[in-house]
Amino acid sequence: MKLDSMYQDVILDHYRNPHGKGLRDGDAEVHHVNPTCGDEITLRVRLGGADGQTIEDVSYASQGCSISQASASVLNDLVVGHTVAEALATGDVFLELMQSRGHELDRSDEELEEILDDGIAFAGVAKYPARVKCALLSWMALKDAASQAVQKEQERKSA
Amino acid sequence: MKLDSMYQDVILDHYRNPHGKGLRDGDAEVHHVNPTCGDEITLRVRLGGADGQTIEDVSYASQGCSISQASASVLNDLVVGHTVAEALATGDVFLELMQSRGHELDRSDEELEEILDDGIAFAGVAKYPARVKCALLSWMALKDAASQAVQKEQERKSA
Amino acid sequence: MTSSTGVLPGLLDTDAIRKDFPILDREVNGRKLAFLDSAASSQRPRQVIDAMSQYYERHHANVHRGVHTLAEEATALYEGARDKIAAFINAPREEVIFTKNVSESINLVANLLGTADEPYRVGPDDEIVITEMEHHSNIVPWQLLAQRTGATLKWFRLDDEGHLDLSDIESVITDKAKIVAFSVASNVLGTRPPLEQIIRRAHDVGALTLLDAAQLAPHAPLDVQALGADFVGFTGHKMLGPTGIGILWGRQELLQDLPPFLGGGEMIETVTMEQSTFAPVPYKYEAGTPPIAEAIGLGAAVDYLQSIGMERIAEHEHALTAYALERLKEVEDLRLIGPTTAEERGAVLSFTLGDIHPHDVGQVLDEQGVAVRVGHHCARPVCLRYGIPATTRASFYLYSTPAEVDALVDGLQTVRRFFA
Amino acid sequence: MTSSTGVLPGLLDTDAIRKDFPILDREVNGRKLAFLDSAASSQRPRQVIDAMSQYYERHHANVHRGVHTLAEEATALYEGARDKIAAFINAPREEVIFTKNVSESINLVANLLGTADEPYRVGPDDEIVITEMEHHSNIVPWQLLAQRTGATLKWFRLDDEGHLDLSDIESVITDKAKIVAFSVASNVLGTRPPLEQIIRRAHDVGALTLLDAAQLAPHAPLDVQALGADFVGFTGHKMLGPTGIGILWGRQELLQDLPPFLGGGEMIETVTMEQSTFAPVPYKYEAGTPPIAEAIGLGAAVDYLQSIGMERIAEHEHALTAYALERLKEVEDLRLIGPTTAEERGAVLSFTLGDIHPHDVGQVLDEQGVAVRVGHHCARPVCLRYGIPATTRASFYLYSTPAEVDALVDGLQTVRRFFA
Ligand SMILES: Cc1ncc(COP(=O)(O)O)c(C=O)c1O
Ligand SMILES: Cc1ncc(COP(=O)(O)O)c(C=O)c1O
Repeated sequence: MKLDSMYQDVILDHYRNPHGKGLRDGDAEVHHVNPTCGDEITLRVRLGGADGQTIEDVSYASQGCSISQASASVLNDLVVGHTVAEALATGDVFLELMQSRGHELDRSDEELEEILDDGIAFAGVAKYPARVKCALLSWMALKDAASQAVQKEQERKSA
Repeated sequence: MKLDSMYQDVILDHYRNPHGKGLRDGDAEVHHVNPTCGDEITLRVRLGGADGQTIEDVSYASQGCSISQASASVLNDLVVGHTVAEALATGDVFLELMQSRGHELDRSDEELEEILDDGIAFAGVAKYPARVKCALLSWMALKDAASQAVQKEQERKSA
Repeated sequence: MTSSTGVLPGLLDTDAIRKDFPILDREVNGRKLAFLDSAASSQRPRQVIDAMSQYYERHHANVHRGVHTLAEEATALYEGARDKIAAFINAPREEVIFTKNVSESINLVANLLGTADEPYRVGPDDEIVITEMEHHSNIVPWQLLAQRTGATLKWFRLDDEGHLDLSDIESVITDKAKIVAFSVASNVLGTRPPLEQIIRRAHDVGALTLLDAAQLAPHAPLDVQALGADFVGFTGHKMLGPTGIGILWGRQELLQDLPPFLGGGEMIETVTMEQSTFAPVPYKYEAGTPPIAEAIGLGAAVDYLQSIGMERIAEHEHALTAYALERLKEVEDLRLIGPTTAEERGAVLSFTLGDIHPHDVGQVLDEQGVAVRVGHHCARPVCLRYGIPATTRASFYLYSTPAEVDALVDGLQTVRRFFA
Repeated sequence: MTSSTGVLPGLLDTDAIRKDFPILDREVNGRKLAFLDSAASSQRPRQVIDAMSQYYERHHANVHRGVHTLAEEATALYEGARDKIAAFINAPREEVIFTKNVSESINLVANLLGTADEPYRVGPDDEIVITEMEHHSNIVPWQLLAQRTGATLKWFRLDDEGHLDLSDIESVITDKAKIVAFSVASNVLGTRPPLEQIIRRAHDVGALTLLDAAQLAPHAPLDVQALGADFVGFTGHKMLGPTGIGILWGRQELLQDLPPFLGGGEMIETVTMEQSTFAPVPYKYEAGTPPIAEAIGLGAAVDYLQSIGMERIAEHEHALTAYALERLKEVEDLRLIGPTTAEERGAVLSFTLGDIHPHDVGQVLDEQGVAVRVGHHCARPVCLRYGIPATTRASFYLYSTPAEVDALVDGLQTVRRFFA
């Protein structure tokens, strides 16, 4: 069944057992909505580390389909413990994958797997334009929250 | 040529030598416009007679095509010297003719000719919907002006 | 009962009807298409598609201002379409205004009330009344009007069964109300509220009424004179017509009194640089080149609907809805949102399926050729009211069949297995 | 010179092109149709008609909110059309808004400026600048805005040759001006005003600019980025596309800052009964079900135009205009209104013929199969300016031929004889 390419077991697993779900303390909080379907996410980022540039936690409360839930869970796996710059770079690669519409990318599969880990399971979703937004919702929220958190950090420093 | 049914000699004659054209004194004046083509007419009605119900003069200044000019001229012939009620009745018959779209009317040709005189030359115009409005412009103006004049007359009486 | 082998009473001859709809022959994902999304937009019969193609191939020119043959033909076809639609809703032709969709029809009225003179003008002390059941297109225009004028927006609430709660009608519609706008058939719940009661109360307090008939006009007879409202709007693409066209019906005296909305060609009487005067209705509200081919297409759609008969269409959908309500009971964890009997609702069935998100339900159904809509259906307050993020919605029309209901039920069972 | 036996340089292969336009084969009153009324509305090639029919026969569903296959196909086609139109005018896709016609595009902007916040809001001390050459659709919306806000409407005048008189540009566009709106090609005179000079002055005083490109987009390359205006509007039915669709292009930052216009489905981000937030542009300005088939048709029209090439189309029309200007000189008592050389004008020729009223001219031409427009062409101030009640207008497009110009000239001679 063609569907299996979208609903890979990895995705269904993350959907059933989402990693890092729930709202915990954070340095910035954003609320994003997918107006097309009403999916929503509230997402918080907590920074730390020596230079205050490491993502120590991403916590979230969300409502949405399996794809958007699983994507938030994978995001949590991929970015916690990494610097903001690394996380955003990972997000860019994920965006590339999602916009590929199932076509070949410039990167090799190995490279993709190296960067996106479980995230490569979303390759099948890229063939369904209406679902791409579901997969990207948490990543858009992360980008927004991270940049707010970084800005606050800078303000704190320069204050 | 099919055109000859619209541009009958009678119509072209009235167009070239319009009867009663020019503005003279009147009891009421109206200005009507055909928004479709910009044809315009300023028309005045003067009432008189024993009961003040006879149309003594219809004078007008107008700008428009041969059909609207000829129609105003024929109108002048048909209504001056008649009572307002008679004039409006004639107008109704003319309207019937113009809305016939070239189909048979209930009235016989003789009856029509009796009532409309030169006006029956407009039968051919009825086949051209865009031109019907041209033919009716002066008649609409007459209806409006006559009712205003009658109203003034009544006000004058009851004052 | 597990399938529709027996014929249901009241059904139309869908075998014949479906031959007119080329798209219904399609396969999707290798399966026969079961199109259960007509409430979002219906399909078009060949007669409508052909009417528009023929217009473009033989008769097109801009309307009204021409004396040449094509211009006269185009004008006659366009105005002939207005006559057809006027007859369809039992209105004089002057009261039928062509818009681009019902959303524009509603916005048009909301805008007029913001710029009108007394007694129509909506001001800071006035109230605007809608309901919790409305489509966004009958909410947002009134929110914008309230914001711009300082008026207060009020609404009827929904009860747990999906009916409007009218118990407090006298405090919701007070003599401060200037306009009461509501849907005569909900696109999510299928609910058909008691029109007369609401219209009577509105008129008692001197408020105008606008009916959103987007979900009624395609499915049942609509007689605007009998309804007694002031404005009624509906939309072409939901009733076998093309996209790009909607209707606003309004009482002529009212439309004549109200100010213009969009300005431009077609809607004027005479223009100077200093000022303009406006054409009589309906033209006063039709600025610019109108949707000519679309009006002609909608005229053909109305011909088609009338050749079947609106009463017969309503019966057909009623039978299908009753059948579907029965069959959906077989699906475990399915929760229907809105009234539970076919008598109380239109042919629109919204539901949730356990905690499987509607997006996922819709995706797996699509894989089986079953097309349903998922989401909040542009009526998010309804979802908020029932504490659900979204629903799956199946909707029927004159071409829908019991076999398609069966395909839906089978599909839902597959969904449950898939996400078990 | 009395006929077009020699081929003019710059002409397109109209034999090939005309095969694509079914309507051009028509007879009218027993004569071959010479359709010289494209400025009012163009005809459509089979490619455009077919794109719409195929859409309805194979792919239709409502756009954006569906996960089912038809909804995805419809959305891809609709958004694909936006991409095509964006490329056609060299704009990012987010800046291309679908409206119902250019009249709506202009009204949309006029309405926004009435409800916007500073610095865009038009108030009682502000000025709105247009020209005497405008189509009613670029006059009336500004008159209405002026009335509603108390702002002052000003305009550039026409000189005797049909050019805008810009000698007093500094007193017409002062720093009170909030918006300067004008046509880049007149639909009566054919005049193409010096855009850069006007736009530069407007921007110097901080005013926004709106260009009415209804008569340019169909006929010549249009690069909105190069023009440097803030808004540009045009209309589908004049450029081989369907009725029921227009375009508003606007700078993204600007559109993001400005308030919404029509409210409803599609244009929202999230809705509660109390308040709503709005979708990003272009969706913020597309309330309700959009003109889906119409956008797809316009996309196909743009494909067609580009397959010929806008430069080549401009050349073709230029050659025809030059030829027609020469040939019309043969007609006694013919008075051309507007610029006298092909260099200074588009392919639109307005004229009077002695004191024969244009209605009569048009009627007698129609009898010979020649379709021209007569009247004030929705630009009555131009007629007032030149002291004429109306004009006869012949206009050309990519399918027009020298033989049709000849038919016009012959027809005009017949008109003169008829009313002699
Ligand atoms: C210069 C100009 N502006 C505006 C319009 C109005 O176009 P539409 O009627 O499609 O809105 C026209 C066409 O009639 C035009 O020629
Ligand atoms: C009840 C109701 N009102 C309004 C609308 C809006 O219709 P349109 O998008 O054609 O303006 C719809 C359809 O989506 C509807 O179902």
